[in-house]
Amino acid sequence: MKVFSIDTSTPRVVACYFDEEKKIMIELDTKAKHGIQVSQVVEKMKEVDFANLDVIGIGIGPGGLTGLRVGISFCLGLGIKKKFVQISSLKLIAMNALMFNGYIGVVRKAREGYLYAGLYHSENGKLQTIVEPFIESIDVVREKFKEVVSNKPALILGDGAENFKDIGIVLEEPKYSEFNLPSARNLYLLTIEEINSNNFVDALHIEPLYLQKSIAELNFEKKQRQLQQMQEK
Amino acid sequence: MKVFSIDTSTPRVVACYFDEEKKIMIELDTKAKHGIQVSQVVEKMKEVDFANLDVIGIGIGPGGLTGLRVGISFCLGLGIKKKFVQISSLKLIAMNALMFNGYIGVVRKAREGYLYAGLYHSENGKLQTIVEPFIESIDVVREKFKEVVSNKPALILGDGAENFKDIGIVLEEPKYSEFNLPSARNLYLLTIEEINSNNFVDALHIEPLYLQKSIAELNFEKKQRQLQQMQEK
Amino acid sequence: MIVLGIETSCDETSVALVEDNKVIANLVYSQILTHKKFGGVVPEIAAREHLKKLPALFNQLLSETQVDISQIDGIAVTKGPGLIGALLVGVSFAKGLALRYNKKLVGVNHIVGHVYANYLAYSELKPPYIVLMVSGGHTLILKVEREGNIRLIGRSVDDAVGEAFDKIARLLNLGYPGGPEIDRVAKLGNPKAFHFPRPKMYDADYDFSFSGLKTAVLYEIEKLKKSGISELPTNDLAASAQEAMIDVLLYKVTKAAKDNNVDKIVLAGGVAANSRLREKLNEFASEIEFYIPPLEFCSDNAAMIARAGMELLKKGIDDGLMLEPVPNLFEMNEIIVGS
Amino acid sequence: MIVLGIETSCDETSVALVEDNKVIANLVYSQILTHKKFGGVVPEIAAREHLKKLPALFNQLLSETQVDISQIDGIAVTKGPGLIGALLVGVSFAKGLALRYNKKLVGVNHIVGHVYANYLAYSELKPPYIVLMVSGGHTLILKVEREGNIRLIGRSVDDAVGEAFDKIARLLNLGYPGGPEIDRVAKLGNPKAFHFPRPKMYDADYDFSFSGLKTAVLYEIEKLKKSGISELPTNDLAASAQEAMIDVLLYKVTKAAKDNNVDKIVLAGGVAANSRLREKLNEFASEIEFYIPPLEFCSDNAAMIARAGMELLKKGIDDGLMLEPVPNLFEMNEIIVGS
Amino acid sequence: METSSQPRIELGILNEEELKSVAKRFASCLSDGDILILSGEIGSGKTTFVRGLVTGLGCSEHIVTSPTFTLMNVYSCIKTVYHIDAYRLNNLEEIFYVLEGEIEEKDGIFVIEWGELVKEFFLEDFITIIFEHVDEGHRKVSITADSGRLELIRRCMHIG
Amino acid sequence: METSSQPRIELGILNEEELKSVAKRFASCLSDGDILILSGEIGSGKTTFVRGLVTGLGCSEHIVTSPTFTLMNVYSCIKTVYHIDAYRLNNLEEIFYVLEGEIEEKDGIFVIEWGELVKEFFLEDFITIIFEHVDEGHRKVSITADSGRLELIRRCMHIG
Ligand SMILES: Nc1ncnc2c1ncn2[C@@H]1O[C@H](COP(=O)(O)OP(=O)(O)OP(=O)(O)O)[C@@H](O)[C@H]1O
Ligand SMILES: Nc1ncnc2c1ncn2[C@@H]1O[C@H](COP(=O)(O)OP(=O)(O)OP(=O)(O)O)[C@@H](O)[C@H]1O
Ligand SMILES: Nc1ncnc2c1ncn2[C@@H]1O[C@H](COP(=O)(O)OP(=O)(O)O)[C@@H](O)[C@H]1O
Ligand SMILES: Nc1ncnc2c1ncn2[C@@H]1O[C@H](COP(=O)(O)OP(=O)(O)O)[C@@H](O)[C@H]1O
Ligand SMILES: [Mg+2]
Ligand SMILES: [Mg+2]
Ligand SMILES: [Zn+2]
Ligand SMILES: [Zn+2]
Repeated sequence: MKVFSIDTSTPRVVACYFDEEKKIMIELDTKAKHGIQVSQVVEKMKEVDFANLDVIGIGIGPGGLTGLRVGISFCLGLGIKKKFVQISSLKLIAMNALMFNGYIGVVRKAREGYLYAGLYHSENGKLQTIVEPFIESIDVVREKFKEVVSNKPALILGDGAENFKDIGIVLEEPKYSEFNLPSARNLYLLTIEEINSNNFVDALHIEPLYLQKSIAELNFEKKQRQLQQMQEK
Repeated sequence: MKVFSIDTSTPRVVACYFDEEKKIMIELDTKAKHGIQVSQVVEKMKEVDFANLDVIGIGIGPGGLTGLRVGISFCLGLGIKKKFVQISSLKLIAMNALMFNGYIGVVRKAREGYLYAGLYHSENGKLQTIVEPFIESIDVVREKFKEVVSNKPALILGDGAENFKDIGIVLEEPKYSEFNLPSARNLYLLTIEEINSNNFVDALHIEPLYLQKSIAELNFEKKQRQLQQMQEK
Repeated sequence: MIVLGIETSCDETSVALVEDNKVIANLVYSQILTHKKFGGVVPEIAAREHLKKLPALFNQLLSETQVDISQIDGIAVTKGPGLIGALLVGVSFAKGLALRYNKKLVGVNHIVGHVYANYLAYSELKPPYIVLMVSGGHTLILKVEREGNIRLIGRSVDDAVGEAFDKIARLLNLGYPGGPEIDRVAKLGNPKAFHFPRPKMYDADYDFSFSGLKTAVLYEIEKLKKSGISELPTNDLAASAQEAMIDVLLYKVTKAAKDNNVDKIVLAGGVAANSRLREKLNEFASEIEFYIPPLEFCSDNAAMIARAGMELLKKGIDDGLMLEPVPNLFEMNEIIVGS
Repeated sequence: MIVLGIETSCDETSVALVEDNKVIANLVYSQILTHKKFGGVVPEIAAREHLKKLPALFNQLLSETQVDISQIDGIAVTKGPGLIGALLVGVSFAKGLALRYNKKLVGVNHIVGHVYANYLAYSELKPPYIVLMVSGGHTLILKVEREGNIRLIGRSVDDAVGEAFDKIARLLNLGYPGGPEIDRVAKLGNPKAFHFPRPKMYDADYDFSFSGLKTAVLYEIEKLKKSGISELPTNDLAASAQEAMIDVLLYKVTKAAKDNNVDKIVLAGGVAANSRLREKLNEFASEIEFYIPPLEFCSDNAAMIARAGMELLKKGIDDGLMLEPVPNLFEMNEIIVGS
Repeated sequence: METSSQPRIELGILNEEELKSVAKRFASCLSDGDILILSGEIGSGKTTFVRGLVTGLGCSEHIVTSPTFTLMNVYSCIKTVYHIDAYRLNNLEEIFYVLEGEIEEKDGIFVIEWGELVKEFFLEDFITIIFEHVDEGHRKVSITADSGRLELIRRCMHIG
Repeated sequence: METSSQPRIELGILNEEELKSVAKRFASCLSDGDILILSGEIGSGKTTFVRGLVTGLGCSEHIVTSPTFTLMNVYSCIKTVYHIDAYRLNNLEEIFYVLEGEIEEKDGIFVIEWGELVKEFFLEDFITIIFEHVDEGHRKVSITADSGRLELIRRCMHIG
């Protein structure tokens, strides 16, 4: 089985390829645009037979919208009529702490004041999703986390972690900002997992985990509701 | 600062490059010979200015002797008159469990019946070496580990882990064999660490961590000793 | 030569297969209804819609045409100008396809696409001719000197004419999009009621400026309000402002034709639908032949991108995977050699 | 043309700088003492020693010669035949250097290196000539037809002659390496005491076979033991076995020279030191000129590798980073065009 | 205008040329990462101000066109200028989508017409330029920012 | 000989041609990962056996030469044959160094002359071929292995 998988939800593009013969894992953080980094990753995989992939894995977010769309539309073109598996980009980051026994909170900056957040629990290498990815203000995220974690062991990852020192361990050394980013190996592991669980989707059902309707849409709905209320009175 | 780092102690060649602008991390497991995999890694780093590296990091083992020598002699050629940092290839594997709070034992198969082993302790992302890498028979390794670990939390990594279920957690799912192999990201982290600690060495003082004189040498010494004893009588 | 075209620069998702001058299929999904409720194209929503529709549209193209991708000679995709998020969806999808099917990939300038659209409508059309492109984003005069040589000879130095229509409509409290609204009410008004400036009209170059017009309208409105009238003469204001714009457009484009000894002018873009503009073309009908391609090829579509890309492919160009969209593809004085 | 040479195929670590036929510097570190105590070359120890010595030797080369690497035209490294672990050290080091200094890299066949060593000793030597290479690993007849064209015309189909010396020495309970030991005791024995087979001697080709000889010696020993003698006639056995080998070698190599109308034979390899062999050369001295290069260029060294690599570099060859060592570089009937 | 109570620099009532030349001088007071919000009605001179600004950064004023259609023009002058028109944007979320990638880098100057619509988006301190119609040929222009920054601008522009 | 008490297949006393043809037949009973240890004195026919073996795998017997110098010859026949001579190796550690990489892969047949010197190295079950001198023209050849494997070989070679 020939499998290619990529996540473009952060400035670091991570990708892996594997078949019975070989594994190639690449992480790129060149400050180039996502489109260029994706192409660079592909260039670095010249041993791969892209014409005959069997499965394509995609990090569907949440995360940077442009990056996500670049990665996903690239994969959609690459995988016309192939099978896809979808990878949660937050779970991907949680995997960085797979060996931690306890709760793993992942918090990534969204628009000002808001965080993408997800809560996981790991025990002896088994990672479970406790709270599916959501977007909320820092305070609401804190309350949600607190409720579940209570005072049990917890570790917080992601570029928004500094706000959660009261809830769990936060890695403060600058070099450990690495753990706030996805890794190619963990992408490989999650891709394997999705394949083993037969969680295949087809191209037409893939959608980035935006987690929020565009606010324009929300505003429109709000206005409609106000109008209705006024008419009802 | 332009830094290139590579570990060839296992069938998987992992390498990273970083400077102020970019980070590139590559892991290759193509079943090709180490020499080819090293060259493939370099080919995948065409954005790197190899003529002007400032520091070169090398995984010095313990591990596969041929692979190690390929990586090290390549780096020696690449780094004539440059600064080097040496990375322990077992610590590199221990880093896979950085987020585990407790002891981390790393055991890799050496010649039949023997293991390369090292014992580490991690707490909140701080990894400490408890027992430096050594080579011993499985039973001796077990005793050494038991002594230190007692009944405190422990995790065992490496392709020899299955023998140590009585001492710590062993990841048994096949996919988690990934954690028995080095990763490019952790190579990056250890390289940074060595640089920050100013642990530079020059080319003439780099040596693989063979951990064992070639057995031929040991046999010779044994014979010499026997001869001496006979003469003394 | 068979080319696959992909267009996602603004609010139409489109894929097409074109063989030489023949359109095998041209599928367009317009997002206009999605955006209408917001009062304008919302870039983020445009990008989301493209991503949602593109794979299905592409599948539909394959099944409707029964063309096997192995038969195509290359892939052409709009690289700009346009909304960056929207462009990225098309370009990234095209890259994936190119990698999978090992096909050549060329990035096409959207404007050059509009020019090549003409060949799909009028296969008999031959250079030299002048193109007046008047839309929400662009106000351009292009000179097509000979096959494959397109030169930008004039443009708006500030607001596009469509943008001016929209902004003036806003000042007059008319709806969005402003062009059709102004067109509608102007019919009821007197185009000579107010005299608005015709900026740059008599300048030697072929450039336009529509930024000043909106100010002039604004001040006229303020003056009227101060004068204490009960109701704004909206129809007259709209008619007069529209007249100013159309005067400049027609004067300049016909001047460009005459100066260049060209007797054919192609109109393109949404503003070309303006009824007053079409009416006034008749004044020049004796000297100049006007082409107004049918809306199908005049509004954004992938067939025109495929057709334009074909020229690049014929030249052996292959942008490969390093192709990136360029949202503001124009720079002043740039010569676009589209092929 | 200046070429850097690197040789690590067996138990000598060597680096050299060669300019045309001139050796600028040729540094050799022999591991012989390290291995002697083990009774043979231990591959793992050889590899360790290469890795330990190579960087220092290289630094010494640079400081002794004051040649700046930017001046060199390329890097030549032994790619085989040899011990894989040992070869890998040199090749990998060379790759690193090539990448760092952006230099061309060529892999050199060790045997071809030995041939080119002749030019460093005898710059007047001109093809055509025949080479007899007789060492622990190789028993070969090479025909150098013209500059840069080397053809393998004969070889041992089984054991190398040096190997036969060693194995027979073992049967006779002589020390290691066996060649010098047999040479020594053979002087005290009668080469006609036993008649051992001369396999393939009169075959049409130029190949050798030394595998049968060891068996013949073995059976002779068993026969003698069974016959109940008190002490083995070691000297006679050694002298007779040696005579058999030398007869075949000389008969075949002179035949090769005559058949090819060549009157020059170059001897190379450790067995060329054999005193009986040198003695018997005189029988042919009237018709054939023998060259036995000085030990410095006859034993393994990097200068010969640089010199041979120079020919490849002149042809514009660059193996680049995909160069890999090939421990058994020979295949039967292979034509080695060394340059 | 919400900023009216803030401290401000009054640049006075300016004709078009004066406005452009003030913008040109002002350009030298900016550094990478600065965010300028241009606030004022249709035709009040925002784009005109940008024209002046880029000349202060070594570009020709002609490179500036309305970014209403493409939402963001990028001018590679001595410093990179991101010229954004928030007119068609509905709210701060939209500007987030437009700016997301770029503003993270902080390696340019961000100039946002109709930026008052989306001010809440920025955690960063920003500088607001306010344009008011006076008559057809004149605009009243003033600058607000936090008082420290305002003082720096005052000195840099040699005002009072 | 340590293996004498083990079950064995006696292939009989063979001349050179018979020995090669038995080896050729035997080749078809092998699969990837198999390890053959050739045990016998100098000149007892180990290399000759390998010559026969490779012909059974579609190669010419001429590709086989003594691997004493390079320690390992690799023949790319229908299956890859790793031909190792442990004669110059001192012990099992040395063979570990020679085989390390290759044996991990298990994608070939390993034939080791003088392999009895290094038997302890292998965890894997291996097949031992024992060569004994009879006279100049004949060798006694037998096979030992664990009894299951031996039975399979017996059947494969159609022996009693
Ligand atoms: N009848 C009309 N008279 C004047 N302007 C009109 C008329 N109908 C539409 N427009 C204007 O045309 C513009 C839309 O044209 P079009 O659909 O070609 O633009 P676009 O898709 O934004 O541009 P582009 O082709 O450059 O991507 C709007 O500004 C609209 O107000
Ligand atoms: N006087 C001698 N007579 C016969 N054989 C000799 C003599 N001296 C050395 N030898 C043999 O020569 C061989 C060593 O030669 P040499 O050093 O050229 O071999 P090598 O380095 O193993 O081979 P290569 O050059 O092929 O790498 C040994 O087999 C040794 O027994
Ligand atoms: N003093 C002035 N400053 C700026 N613009 C002026 C001035 N006087 C007249 N104008 C005109 O007003 C218009 C301002 O338009 P523009 O800068 O595009 O405004 P905005 O970007 O704020 O909508 C231009 O046509 C310009 O020539
Ligand atoms: N029946 C036989 N089987 C194998 N070899 C034989 C036989 N009879 C004679 N010989 C000879 O004995 C020698 C065996 O050598 P070889 O196969 O190299 O032995 P080894 O590899 O065991 O040292 C060869 O010269 C071969 O021709
Ligand atoms: Mg403006
Ligand atoms: Mg043999
Ligand atoms: Zn268009
Ligand atoms: Zn040699």
